[in-house]
Amino acid sequence: MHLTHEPIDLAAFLGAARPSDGAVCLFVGVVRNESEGQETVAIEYEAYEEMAESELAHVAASVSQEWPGALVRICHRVGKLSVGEPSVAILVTAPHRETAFAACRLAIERLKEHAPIWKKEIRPDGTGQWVE
Amino acid sequence: MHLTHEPIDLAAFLGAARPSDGAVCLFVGVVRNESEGQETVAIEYEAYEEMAESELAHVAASVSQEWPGALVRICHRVGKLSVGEPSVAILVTAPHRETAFAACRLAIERLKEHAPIWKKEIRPDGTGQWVE
Amino acid sequence: MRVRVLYFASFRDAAGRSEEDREIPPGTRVCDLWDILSGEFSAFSRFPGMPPAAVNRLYQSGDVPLEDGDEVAYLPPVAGG
Amino acid sequence: MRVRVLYFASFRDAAGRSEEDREIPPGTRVCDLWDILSGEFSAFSRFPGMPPAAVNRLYQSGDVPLEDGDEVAYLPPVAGG
Repeated sequence: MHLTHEPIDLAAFLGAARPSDGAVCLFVGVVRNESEGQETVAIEYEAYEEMAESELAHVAASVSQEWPGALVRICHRVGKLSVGEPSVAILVTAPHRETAFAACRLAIERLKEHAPIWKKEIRPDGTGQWVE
Repeated sequence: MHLTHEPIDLAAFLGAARPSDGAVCLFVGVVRNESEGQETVAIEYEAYEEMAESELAHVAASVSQEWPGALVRICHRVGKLSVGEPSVAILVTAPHRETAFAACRLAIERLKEHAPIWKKEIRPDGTGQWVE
Repeated sequence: MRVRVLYFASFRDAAGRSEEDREIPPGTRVCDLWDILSGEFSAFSRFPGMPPAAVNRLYQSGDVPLEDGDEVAYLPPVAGG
Repeated sequence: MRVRVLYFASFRDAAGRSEEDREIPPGTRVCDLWDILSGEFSAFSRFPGMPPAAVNRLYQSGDVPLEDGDEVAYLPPVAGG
């Protein structure tokens, strides 16, 4: 559960499931090459880091509480990312797939709503635009 | 899109997304240590292999058709698997997360309904039981 | 005419074989062959009606007539994933 | 009393700074400080009402009174993920 300034290593993030887990759901957000019709070459992610860390932990804990059995891990990148790089990864392991999918989906929605993280889309001409 | 007798390498399975993709959803089914209260030490997966290959391809194609923009890859293991080993992996990349989640969920449901694959749960005493 | 019959999972256990060739009269349909087999292998009769069937690796309904050389499989309840 | 104010993303651009210390009268509430800042930085007034605010890294409502030494941040619309 953390922010990282380094590229997210998805293979390392996919840890071992517990013996009672039958389902793993991983969501990865990736930098796209366009946004609402405008070309994007990179995205700069900025966070209120100390608060974001605790908000991500809170998202994971609240989702686990609503979906008993779900183990939730979240990793969010900050800094300047190129197209194709993962910006966020959410891993849920659970006994059954219904829980894994629902908890993973809920976690990304909560994160987008609450985590104090911002992004500036960089256009081909080098200008940037905060997404608000 | 295939059956494999070798362990599924999730890191290798997580290929690169297309530049227009903003979302990746990976579902992994894992062998659990129990099933309906009975301890399980391993699962033997058996397939009607030639037909299963074409059914998996059909599942992926039908899901992509219902969720335009979704790129779907499926890998299913056959043979004897220990607790904690992945039995199936479904990877969906898509422009947006709604599509990625929905297509991934639909793919695993379709697979479970149609793919000619069977499993025998192995108990601690070595006896096996087909799941039907 | 002759068809190849495949048995999987619990059906293989019940039939004691994984495949065999069968001589059947022309016009035999998928459901007719099931009736023959379930008369022979008593464990098959625990299934009410015919299970899903595949002819040449495609799902087919019971009223499809079989042809010489077909590969036929009756599928116990699947459990992939 | 004195509080530390943090500015992020478009608010940082608008304020021309990422943080500063502010002297405020005792009893100043979260919403009062926002009124002071939005009077000063005209770009802030494009927001109807007060944006979400955090005091000491926790979301707080506008009527919470600030205390000496608090870390305060007003958050432009978040866009993580």
